[in-house]
Amino acid sequence: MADFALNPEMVDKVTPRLVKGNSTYKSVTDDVSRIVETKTPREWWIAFSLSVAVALMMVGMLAYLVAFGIGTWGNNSPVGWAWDITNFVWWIGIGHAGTLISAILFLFRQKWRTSINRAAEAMTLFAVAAAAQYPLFHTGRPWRAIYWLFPVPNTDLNMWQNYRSPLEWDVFAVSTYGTVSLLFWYVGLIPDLATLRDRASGVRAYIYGIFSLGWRGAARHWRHYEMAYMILAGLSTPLVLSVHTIVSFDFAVSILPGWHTTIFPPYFVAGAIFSGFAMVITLMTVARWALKLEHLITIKHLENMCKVILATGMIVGYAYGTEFFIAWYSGNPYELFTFVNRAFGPYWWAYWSMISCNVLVPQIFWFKKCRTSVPIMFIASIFINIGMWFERFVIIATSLHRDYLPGSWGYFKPTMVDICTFIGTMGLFMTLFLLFIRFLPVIAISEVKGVLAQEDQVAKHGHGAHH
Amino acid sequence: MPIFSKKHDLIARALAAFVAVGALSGIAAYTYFSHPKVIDVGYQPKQPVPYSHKLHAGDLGMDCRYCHNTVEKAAFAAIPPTETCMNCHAQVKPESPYLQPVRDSYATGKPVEWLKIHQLPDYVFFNHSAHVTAGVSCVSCHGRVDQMIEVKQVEPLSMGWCLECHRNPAANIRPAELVTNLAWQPDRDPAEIGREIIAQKKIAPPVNCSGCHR
Amino acid sequence: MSQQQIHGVAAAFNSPEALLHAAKEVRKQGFSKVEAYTPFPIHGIDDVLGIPPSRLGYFVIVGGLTGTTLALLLQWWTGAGDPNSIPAWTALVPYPLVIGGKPLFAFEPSIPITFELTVLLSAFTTVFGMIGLNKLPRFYHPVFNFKNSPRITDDQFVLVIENTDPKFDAHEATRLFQNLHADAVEMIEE
Amino acid sequence: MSLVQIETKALTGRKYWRSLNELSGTPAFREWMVNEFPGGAELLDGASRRNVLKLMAASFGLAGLAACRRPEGKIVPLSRGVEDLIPGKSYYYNTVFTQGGSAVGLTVEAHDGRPTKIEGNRNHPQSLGASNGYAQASVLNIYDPDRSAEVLKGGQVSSWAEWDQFASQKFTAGSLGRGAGLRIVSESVVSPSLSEVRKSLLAKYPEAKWVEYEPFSNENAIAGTRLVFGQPLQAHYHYDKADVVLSLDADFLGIDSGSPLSTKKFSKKRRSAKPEDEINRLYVVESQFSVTGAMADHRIRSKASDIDSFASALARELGILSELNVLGSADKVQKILMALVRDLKKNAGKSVVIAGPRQSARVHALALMINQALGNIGTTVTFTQPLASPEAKAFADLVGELNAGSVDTLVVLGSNPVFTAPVSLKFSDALKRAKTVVHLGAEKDETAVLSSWHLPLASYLESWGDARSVDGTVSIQQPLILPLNNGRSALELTAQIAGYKDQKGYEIVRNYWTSQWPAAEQEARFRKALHDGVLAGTAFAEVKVSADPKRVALPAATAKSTQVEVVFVPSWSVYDGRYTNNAWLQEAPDPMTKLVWDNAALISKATADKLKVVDGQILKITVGGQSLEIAAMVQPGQADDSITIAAGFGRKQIGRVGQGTGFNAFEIRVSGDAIQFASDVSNTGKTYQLVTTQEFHSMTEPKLMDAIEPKTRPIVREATVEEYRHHPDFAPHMVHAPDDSIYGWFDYSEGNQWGMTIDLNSCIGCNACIIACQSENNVPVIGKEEVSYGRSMHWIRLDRYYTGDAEDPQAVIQPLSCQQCEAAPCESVCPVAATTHTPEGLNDMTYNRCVGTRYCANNCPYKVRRFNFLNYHKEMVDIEKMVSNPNVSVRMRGVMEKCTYCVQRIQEAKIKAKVEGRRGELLKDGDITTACQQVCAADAIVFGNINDPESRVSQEKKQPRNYALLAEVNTRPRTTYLAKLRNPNPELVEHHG
Repeated sequence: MADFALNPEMVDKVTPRLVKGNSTYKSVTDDVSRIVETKTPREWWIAFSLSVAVALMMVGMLAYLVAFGIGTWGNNSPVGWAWDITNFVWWIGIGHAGTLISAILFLFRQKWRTSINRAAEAMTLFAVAAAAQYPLFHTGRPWRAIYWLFPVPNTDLNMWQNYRSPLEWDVFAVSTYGTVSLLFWYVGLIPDLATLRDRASGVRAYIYGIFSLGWRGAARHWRHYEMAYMILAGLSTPLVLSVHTIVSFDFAVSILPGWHTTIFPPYFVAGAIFSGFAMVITLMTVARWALKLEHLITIKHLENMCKVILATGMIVGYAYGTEFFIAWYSGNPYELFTFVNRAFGPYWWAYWSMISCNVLVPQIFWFKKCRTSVPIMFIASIFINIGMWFERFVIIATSLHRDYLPGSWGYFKPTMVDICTFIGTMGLFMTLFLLFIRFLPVIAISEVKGVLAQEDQVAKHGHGAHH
Repeated sequence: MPIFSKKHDLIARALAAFVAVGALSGIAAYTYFSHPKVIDVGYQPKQPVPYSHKLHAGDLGMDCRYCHNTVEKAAFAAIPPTETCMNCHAQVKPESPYLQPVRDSYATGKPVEWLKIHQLPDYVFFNHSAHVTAGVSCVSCHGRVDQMIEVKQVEPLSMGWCLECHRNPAANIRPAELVTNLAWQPDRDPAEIGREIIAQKKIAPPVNCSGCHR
Repeated sequence: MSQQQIHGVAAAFNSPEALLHAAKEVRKQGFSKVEAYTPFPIHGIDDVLGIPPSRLGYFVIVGGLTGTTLALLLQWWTGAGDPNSIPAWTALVPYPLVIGGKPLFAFEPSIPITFELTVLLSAFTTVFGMIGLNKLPRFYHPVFNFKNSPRITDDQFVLVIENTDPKFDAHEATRLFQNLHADAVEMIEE
Repeated sequence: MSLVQIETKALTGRKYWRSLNELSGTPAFREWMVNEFPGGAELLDGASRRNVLKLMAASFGLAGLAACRRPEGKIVPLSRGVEDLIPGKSYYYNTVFTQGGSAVGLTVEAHDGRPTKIEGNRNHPQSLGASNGYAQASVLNIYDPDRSAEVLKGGQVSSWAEWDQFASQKFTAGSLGRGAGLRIVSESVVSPSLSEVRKSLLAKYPEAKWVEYEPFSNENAIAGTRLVFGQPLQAHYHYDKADVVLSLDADFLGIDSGSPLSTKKFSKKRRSAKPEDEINRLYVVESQFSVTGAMADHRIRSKASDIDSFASALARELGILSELNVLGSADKVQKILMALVRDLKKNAGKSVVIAGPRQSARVHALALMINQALGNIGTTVTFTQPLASPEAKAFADLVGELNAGSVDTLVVLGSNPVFTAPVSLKFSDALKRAKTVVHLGAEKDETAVLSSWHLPLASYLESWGDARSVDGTVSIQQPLILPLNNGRSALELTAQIAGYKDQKGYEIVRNYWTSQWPAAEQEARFRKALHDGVLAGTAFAEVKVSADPKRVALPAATAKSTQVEVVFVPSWSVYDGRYTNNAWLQEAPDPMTKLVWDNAALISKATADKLKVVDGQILKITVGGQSLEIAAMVQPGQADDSITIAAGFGRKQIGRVGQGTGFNAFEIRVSGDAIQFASDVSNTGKTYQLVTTQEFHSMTEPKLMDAIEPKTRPIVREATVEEYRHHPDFAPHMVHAPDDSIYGWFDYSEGNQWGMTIDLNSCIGCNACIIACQSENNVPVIGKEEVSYGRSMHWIRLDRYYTGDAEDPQAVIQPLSCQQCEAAPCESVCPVAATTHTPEGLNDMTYNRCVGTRYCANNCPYKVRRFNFLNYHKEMVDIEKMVSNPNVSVRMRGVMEKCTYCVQRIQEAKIKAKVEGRRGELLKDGDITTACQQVCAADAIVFGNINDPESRVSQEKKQPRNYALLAEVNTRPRTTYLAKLRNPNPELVEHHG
């Protein structure tokens, strides 16, 4: 192989370089650190103020909710869950792409992940933070739920949790997921925090210094570090699959027609990846432009994500079809009615919004032109985000509003509090994300350098030249 | 020059240890101090009348049921009307200044406002008659009231504490006629006596939720 | 500067290849207490410096199994344990309650939480194990005295022959690094 | 006898809200809040805001440890003890409840001096232990914070002393002479002691007149007996002896029955213990869909004004009338008529034909003659002397006298004629011509505001009295509490006016009765009367009559009208307006329309199409020059060109609860007739929000897709008697129930095991169980707006489904409360174990553990769990809280609640058994009755120990038509249903294939 000493241009044609331009180690460090080190731009302040305002609206709405009760939302009997759990599942789903990119693609040695994994992991965390509002605040008495849901040893009550309940599984799954994602993200950040520390002075140096734990890049440290990173990736992979599986158990374990189905775990996981990648695209297309990181987050990265969206979108579409087929094929009349009712009942608009956004829109990614056009993929990703929200709403509300006994059927309409709380969670998410891009390296500097080193080797010695 | 000196490392470690120890002891303290055993046990408010249970129930040997007469019949162990006090105190110490509120109450018809010591939450439905007829003595929950000048709470009255006995009642079961004998000391193991009575009376305390919460 | 106050001799290189080359040379000279400081993990450096593979995995297995055991114990004990078998002060008195006509404990519904706790404890062991094995946090380290050390996290690849090496000789080490065309060579204080 | 006086002033301070619209503060902001945040506007209420702060402090604030100690509580014993009174224990007293001239004996439960729960008196012949919704809810009335509590003189606050002063001058021979200017208007007088006092009053003022007035009376029925038998009589129908019953517009199981007795008797004959049993057959001819119509085996939808023709045709076919059949051409009706004739003839002497109170005297006479012809008189139809006979004419005469200016003093006792009087009489104008108008009433109502004196009326639970039920049986009305509103009874006021020898209610009643007894027995007999709740031997003797049809002079039949008729009926919820401020009744959905907090103009689909009106649009109905704008509602089964309006809504002078509910039917009730004709009905195009508790009304799924045929779900399972005999287990076999578990089932073979059966064949859907449950279990009232979101809180609901033809359907009703599933889906999904199972098979709901995830409700296939979306109890006025049952936790916001088979009653019975030394023994039937079971006149609900093979519930569960609802979901419910049976006339059964 060494005979085919290829020049860099040739390499670029065969496998497009993941780091564009004349990047050096130094320039990678500079490009990424510069975002944090330069004076805060006015645009950031505007965006941040707006996000904080929206996040504060969420805080206000939640305070109002806690003060007066779930009745301030539109939930009713029979629709006991509505926007609350819809939003929860939606946000948790969005979180999945981050873990997927950082863990699964890491295990598959997909080097293209390095430019986006940091931001995607951050997105996971912030999405989980937004999602986590709901399991707590959707309860009628959150001030009790906050500690009665966890197995705290207690002598005054002698009470424990019911470990048969999927909601209790959820408590464990979501808190584990949040914790492990945070750890994973933090471990990845340590060397880069050290980079920022070494470039900073004064208080900033102390702060970055404390959080980088005194990282000094010793070979003996890298050895444990790489092992830890790989184990975390290995743990996160089944974890991320389990989280949405368990979220889907909230429905699948119930006896409600439309919920009680074995297809839910894979269907939910695929949907989560689908929506997560859509959100990564939404954020990254904006971020790479705003932060001038086009040479690090390249079209190649975006195109790969579009391919993942196309694939998972088709899995999701297939699941929609299977659900309908099984409802008919099973001969369960309640099940069949539920599905016919989804498509043609009072919530038909939600169902067809879901189908259009989730099944039809991703089909454009069959075309390379669409996969490589930033505006097109941005708009498509927004549609997919909307479609996936509708998917959860369709599953939750349409199954609940007409179940077994027609005498108990009802209809759900959201209130302003529902709507404002949801918008508020977006504010929370954006606030955290803006803080992230302002104070932390948005790209995994040391990892990109690792890739750069390998590409340099390729450039110097040709494919497979080293070793 | 390095950002942190050797001294910093020491400070950091000391700080970490301090925070860890502080957090742990904080949790421990909170767990301890928020427990009903600590919060409620020992509650001894000042009553409007300096009534001594020790004098009446202990020294004079009055039966609990002379005043708390509904304890075998009802959920609630009645606090006696002023009338009951005056049955004796019309003759006994009729001039005592301590009894002024009692005499006032009797004369005006306005009740004496006693402070409640043994308080259960509204969602707990405790029934005295069910316990007393089973042979659970007053002393099991209220302690040696016959030795208290002013009554105080001696047991936590927490759910865990209730359940302890509901699950394993033998130690607290005695012949029903002895329930008000607070000083009862059997010549053999009380739990053994309890077990015999349990078998004979078929005592099976509920441990399911609606046993107490309705 | 006496030998005792010296941590070692540091040299900075500008590429992983140069570092690897230098490390091989240093090892060839018989130095054993050698450490490399790099902006990213360098493939092959472990072999050159004679660093054994990480033992972290074993810790994680133990941590994970602890999670599994704890989860199963928690679910079995709190739901199906005998409340009379444990004193109240432990705060661990179980409360067996009939729920949905199902058995007090069954394996099937216990799987999700068992899995989650296994992962959670594994992850904790991994991260805190890594931090512990690396003896972090350590905010001060002699290598930070090296004037090129701030660039370790940027684009410099640093090799340090430590004072504790039986063959350590500051002058010889300095000369060796200079011969290897290091960008900078410096004796660093303890 | 001990009574507890409670200071009411202190208790009425806080605000009660029915709907959030009422919470008006700064108008613009508040309006925005209400529009933008439905369900949350109480944020602005001062009291609530304080609660928020408290709550915030409690939940988020880092309160010091000292603050963790529970708040200081006080024990306030009585100063002087009350003999035999054990604090905290419930006591039961017998008394009697009167409404619209019929009296029902009751047993009232009191807690520490507060009446809290009403039950029927088992000893009373009109009750036999059951009661109805009105009686159940009447206990709430005495805690109504808006109840009149002050003497008003010319609208200004006065006092009883001032009144007494006035009365002592006014009601003297010197002032009133022979009483020529004194007129008294009262409701039907069924109280013997009041009759006695009235007698003395009329003796003192011989020229005075006493007029009894009821907006809904049985005048026509009595007029019918007068026509046929020449004397006024009260008919009694013995449905328990009748195999065939024909109702001519008589809702005798529902609104037209003053007591539970007719339901008791009817259901006795309706009950089927085994497939061979014969059950009765019910034919109903009616205009609006009544609960009686829902029970019918054959229901004929007919304009109310056309029922005369039907009755005539029937009479002709039976050879009573020689007139021509004017029934007309409707083939279906003709066919049913002929089959009915044969059926009646076949069952001569074992049938009942009953006409409804809205029908004319002629229809009543025809019905009696038919009964006579069939030989029913004396067997299934008997007579006694009538009790009271309010006559519309007497009231009209009174208005004439008022207008003539000849009335000096008008005393109105306990009714509200300004609101209920026929509008053509212009009673409110006439009233003003009397010099002095004295009104004794429970509310500051429409009559009160026009009176010179308004005096607060003491409720029947607060005052002594007595009452005769329609069969003559006398009960003593025994108070449970001193008047909370400081009111007096009609009896006492009459005694005051009459200058009667006794002035206190107790003395009047006691002396009236004891004076008739030998001195030695007086005390004992009076005590016994109080204890039993009935005075033995006071029932009227049967009057044996027989009519000669030839000598009956029937009035001419009224010609059929093509005009749209308007039928006025008393409301299921508010009766004639007396319960308009009663939140329990307002929130109980109408059994057929499921409408809450409102009435509507009920019209058929065809009529709606003709008028181009849809549900919720406002119709303008003009009758005799008077018009009313009222929301329309399409009611399946309603006769075409017939509008039914429930009266009693739309009151203007009313408390907070009733404010703005519904439309006032009395505005167009021109005369006293129940059936009138509209000169014009038009759609105004305006709309109004009508709220129902049920949105979908068929067991058949809606057709959503052409390719898929909608299925009918096996929910209420029904068969004809014939089919039942061929397939006795048709009901359980309608679905395949798996009954399988991967774990094996839990063992419930030991000890008490609670279970329930609900006989769908007996249940008439009368709502009494809903209100009994509400009263027993402290179920909150949430208001129209909250119900409109679908947050109804009733623990037991009645699902009503229509089957068959969309315009002329049959209806089935299914009571649904927690089914206490052995494999409860709700339990396994609760993360905090707040809902668990007891060893006795109860599905416990531990409110204090609940964190409110609502997962249990989502996973409940029956959707019987109720969630406190807002703090429904917190906004109750303190005095209203007195109605609460102290044995049941009041649930806070954010907590799930549901039926528990009245677990407080189960526990009470178990503790009673323990105290009595019956530990470890199984409880038997009779030890425990649930509130819904106790109130049920049809005895449709049976609760008991299913481990006791002798118990009624075990017996019922052995019936082949016993089935578990949604057994296919494998929930193993403890509540099971007995399938409904219909007994159609074999001649009319259409055989398919």
